[in-house]
Amino acid sequence: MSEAATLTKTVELRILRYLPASDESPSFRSFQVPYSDDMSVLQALQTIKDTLDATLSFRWSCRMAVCGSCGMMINGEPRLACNTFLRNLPPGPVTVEALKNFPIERDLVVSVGDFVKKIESIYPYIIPKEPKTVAQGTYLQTPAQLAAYESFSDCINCMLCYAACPQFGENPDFIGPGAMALLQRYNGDSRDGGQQKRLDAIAGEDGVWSCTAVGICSEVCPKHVDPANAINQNKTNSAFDFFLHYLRKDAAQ
Amino acid sequence: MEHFEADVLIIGAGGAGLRAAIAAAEADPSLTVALVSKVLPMRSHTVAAEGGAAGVTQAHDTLDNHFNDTVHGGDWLCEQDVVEFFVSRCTQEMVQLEHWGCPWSRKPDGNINVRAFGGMKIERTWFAADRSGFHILHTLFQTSTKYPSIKRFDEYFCVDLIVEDGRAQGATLLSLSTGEFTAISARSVVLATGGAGRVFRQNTNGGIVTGDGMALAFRHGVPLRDMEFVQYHPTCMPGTGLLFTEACRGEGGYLVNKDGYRYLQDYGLGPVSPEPRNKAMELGPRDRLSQAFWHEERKGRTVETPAGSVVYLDLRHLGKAKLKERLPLICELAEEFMGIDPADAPIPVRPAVHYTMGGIPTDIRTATPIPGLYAAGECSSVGIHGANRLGSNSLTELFVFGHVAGDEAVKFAKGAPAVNAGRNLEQAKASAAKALALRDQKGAGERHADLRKEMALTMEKGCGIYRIGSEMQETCDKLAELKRRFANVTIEDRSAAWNTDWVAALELGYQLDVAEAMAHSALERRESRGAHQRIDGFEARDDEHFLAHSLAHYREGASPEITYGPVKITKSKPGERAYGALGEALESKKEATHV
Amino acid sequence: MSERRPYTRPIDEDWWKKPPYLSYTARELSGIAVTIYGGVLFTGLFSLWRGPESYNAFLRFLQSPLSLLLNLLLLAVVVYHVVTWFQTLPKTMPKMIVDGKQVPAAKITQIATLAAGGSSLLLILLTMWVAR
Amino acid sequence: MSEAVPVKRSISPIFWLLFGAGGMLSALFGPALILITDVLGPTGTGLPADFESYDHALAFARNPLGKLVLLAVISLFFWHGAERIYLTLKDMKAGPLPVLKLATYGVAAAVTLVTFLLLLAIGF
Ligand SMILES: Cc1cc2nc3c(=O)[nH]c(=O)nc-3n(C[C@H](O)[C@H](O)[C@H](O)COP(=O)(O)OP(=O)(O)OC[C@H]3O[C@@H](n4cnc5c(N)ncnc54)[C@H](O)[C@@H]3O)c2cc1C
Ligand code: SF4
Ligand code: F3S
Ligand code: FES
Repeated sequence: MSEAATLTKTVELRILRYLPASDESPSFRSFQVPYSDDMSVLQALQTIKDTLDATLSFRWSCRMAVCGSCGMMINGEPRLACNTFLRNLPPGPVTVEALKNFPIERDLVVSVGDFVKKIESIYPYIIPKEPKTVAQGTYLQTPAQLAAYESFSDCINCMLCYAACPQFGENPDFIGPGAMALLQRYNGDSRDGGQQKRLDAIAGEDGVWSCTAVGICSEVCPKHVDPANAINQNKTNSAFDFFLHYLRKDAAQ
Repeated sequence: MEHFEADVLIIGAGGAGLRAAIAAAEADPSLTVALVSKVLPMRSHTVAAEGGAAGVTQAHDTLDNHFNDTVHGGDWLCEQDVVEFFVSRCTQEMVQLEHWGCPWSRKPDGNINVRAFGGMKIERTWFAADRSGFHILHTLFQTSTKYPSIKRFDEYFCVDLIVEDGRAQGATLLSLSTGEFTAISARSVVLATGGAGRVFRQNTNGGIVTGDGMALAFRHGVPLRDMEFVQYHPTCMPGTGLLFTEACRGEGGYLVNKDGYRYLQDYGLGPVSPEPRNKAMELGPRDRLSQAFWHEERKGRTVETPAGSVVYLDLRHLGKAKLKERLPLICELAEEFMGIDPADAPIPVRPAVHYTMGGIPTDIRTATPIPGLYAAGECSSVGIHGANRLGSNSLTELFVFGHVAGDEAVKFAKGAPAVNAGRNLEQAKASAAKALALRDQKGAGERHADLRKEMALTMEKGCGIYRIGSEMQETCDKLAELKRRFANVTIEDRSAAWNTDWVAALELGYQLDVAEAMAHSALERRESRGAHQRIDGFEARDDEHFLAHSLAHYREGASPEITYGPVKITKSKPGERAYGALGEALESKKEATHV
Repeated sequence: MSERRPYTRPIDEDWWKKPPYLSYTARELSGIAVTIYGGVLFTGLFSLWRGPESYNAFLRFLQSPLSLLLNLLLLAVVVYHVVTWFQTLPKTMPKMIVDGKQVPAAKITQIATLAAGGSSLLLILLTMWVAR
Repeated sequence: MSEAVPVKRSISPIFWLLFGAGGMLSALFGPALILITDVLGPTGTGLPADFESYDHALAFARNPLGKLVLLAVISLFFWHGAERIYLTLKDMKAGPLPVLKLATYGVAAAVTLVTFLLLLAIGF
């Protein structure tokens, strides 16, 4: 059975293209793609690449909304291409652009280096409260203690929240919602004792204090991580810490 | 060309590569570890694993049980000394991951919870809801940022290994963002590049699972072992092939045909019971379940859909609350991708390619035949999966053998003489030139996308759940034709930055090599064992001739040559591989004779 | 030389007046109403300090239909402030876990809004009772 | 990772806490306060006709508790608004940041100070 033959309808994709070798700046190009009901935007892009224009570049891998590669603006909203289905979009052309607020490397591929550095800056690993050797076995952690941070550990690093956050748009140095979700993932873990270190890392103007609680980050998050909670909760923590840190022994420095 | 000198080079930053990198960094913090990945590490395909990882933890379970389940499951094609070592190391690796923060699901008292998995006698699968691989990968990646000696090369694509003076000394990388090449010299190299499932059409694998590392080693003369053993997972989404984890069945899901009948009872997996029973019915091993589907399809008891015939995975009786707690990702997948709420309706499923049992052969210390070259994870064949992998053994494999690989690579690096930087750079330049030549070749207008489709189709046809000699031969011929046509490929995109057209073509080159190794190994194995099932007169297992590992040897410009190597049998003599009531009867008989 | 040349798009200067950000801007601007009320009290205090004449003029203004109208408008905006304030509340506090499960944000908002309505009502009743 | 250089602490917490206190106070009692002082009081609805008379008001402002209430409500409501208006003006790019700060936090600080002085001047 030839799949293409059974597809009579087509859908128009308007894609923001940018080829650094030849283009001064990005511009839109339209493609007519054979349409089927169960098709995701990612599949439409793959169809374009395989049959219409092999030079179109975009990131993807898992196809199941878990690897976090395929974030892009679809009809102006940050979405994962692999779990955005054409049948759920309003009729008419579908606009696809690179994730907002990030520099475009090419077509739908954006720069991710800064984001990775932000993740690395918040000590994203357990700093044990009570160190244990492997021979001593696992830590105990009740389901309630797990629930305290579990949702923050669901972040797939897709950066959609960054594309939605206007304050990140204004200030690219802002640590941003996703990294703060990761911070809270560790700060809320009963096994961890590194809270103070992480709080110190985000006390600056580019840390939590660039967030104005817009809250859209949580609305666009495909994994219901609620990064807005992570960052605003830590605004409270950081605010109290602002006064408490004078009382600490090491306040001198 | 940039030239970076490291002590240990690790290619691949999935579960195996990250575990190896951490082990290397811990073994000797003064050594520089270069960690290369063609995607950001947390995008690696380990992220997609759902069900969990095996490690004996319950008091009434034993290492022997895990050993036996693994060896039976692998239809006695396992290296038994390696399996023994493996099962003894699983639990400590799970504990280590717990210490690093992996959010394993817990019992009310705060202890680790385990779930049942196919082919396992006793529950021993550690899980983090149904996002186990995701949590493991992110835990490992985040933990790896703690070690200053790990220098990452994210979004660098490996185009070739550097083998000099008879030992591995580095690799040639293409930076995806710039299109420029970098040479890395190192005193030891670990391959951890994952599987090759994308050579098949319907598969559960991510786009990056293209067998690169296997092909790289293959082309440097390392034979690929047991490549005919490709695992079909019985419960996948028709069309996309996306996976519904075995944990669905571990939690008590049913498989029913179009009449709502639990058909597995007709295939030696009974008796039927409403509650899940280990090693019976839905908790039989994957090869058996996929084979049963095939028979149902032949009998006309499946349902036809545009994406092929399907049976149903029925989870309704588990109830909404349990589904949301234990299988949230599955609910999300079914709802978002198929518009089905598993609490209300059964999910249509069919088998799809899932896992490559074979790969780069290594010894128990993960060493490959090339000195200084190690391999771990799905790209390797260390010998624990045999002819059929048991679900949840492969995640644990990543840590047990990733850890060993890291340690061994450090040991080798410390004992090895200095690298030959000059010669390495020359090799890298030659490899780069070759890759560039592909990008810029005039070709004859052949599109690699078309070749890829044809490859996936012919692999599905010839090397599917059941295999026939003539069809396998057709597949071999087709692959040879595709390789010829590959020389005529014209790449549309000639630019440097983020040229994914070019990279996809390079990957296709790897895939064709790996596919050939699979098809030829399959054709030559004239018996049925584990995931390799023939219906052309070789329906039975033939221990006399084929209790042996196949080895596919690369031949430039020709199809691979297949030879065989011995299988290490220590304490489990090949016996009948039975599940369900029959399996239990066999086992009690065995226990009785032991007394 | 590298061909890599990342393109940084100009930021949209007017994002704050477009959906979906408009509701955020509106929420923030409702803070003006709170300040205006602070201003009313401040004016009252100031006139009180200046003496009876000045204060009575202030009181007469408060009694005027115009003031009543303006104050009802103010009230409406402050009620909007109350509602949005408690919509944001679940974002600023630690996740509430009851029986091992997370309490949904909507639930927290609902309870807090009810509590705020109750406290306002209580204050009015209390004032009436004391001033009786 | 090498130890990061300690980040320079932002002084935003001071303004943010004042903003939060004002926000919470106004959320809990704002509607009631408006109704009492600006609607029910002046019109004598449900309250005595002389509820807000000069004498009553003066007595309230001379009562220490009354002083505290007035200071808290007036200043915190200004600080609440100051933070929000400042950030919104910043979003709107309405002018140089120092000017915006003066127009918002500056005003709130001034009002706080004057209120304090007025409450002293009114006597006890
Ligand atoms: C959907 C799904 C579910 C699964 N569920 C389970 C389960 O429940 N339990 C279980 O035990 N197993 C499961 N498995 C199997 C298991 O997840 C995989 O075998 C395992 O994750 C493979 O890990 P890896 O580290 O070997 O490779 P991967 O995680 O695939 O990583 C490969 C790495 O190599 C890099 N790489 C590859 N080629 C190149 C190149 N040319 N240049 C540079 N870098 C390169 C990639 O970027 C990546 O970082 C599942 C598999 C799938 C597909
Ligand atoms: S918080 Fe959500 S939107 Fe942001 S990176 Fe994580 S998963 Fe993506
Ligand atoms: S959208 Fe941005 S401003 Fe804060 S609440 Fe989310 S990070
Ligand atoms: S392809 Fe992995 S998230 Fe979309």
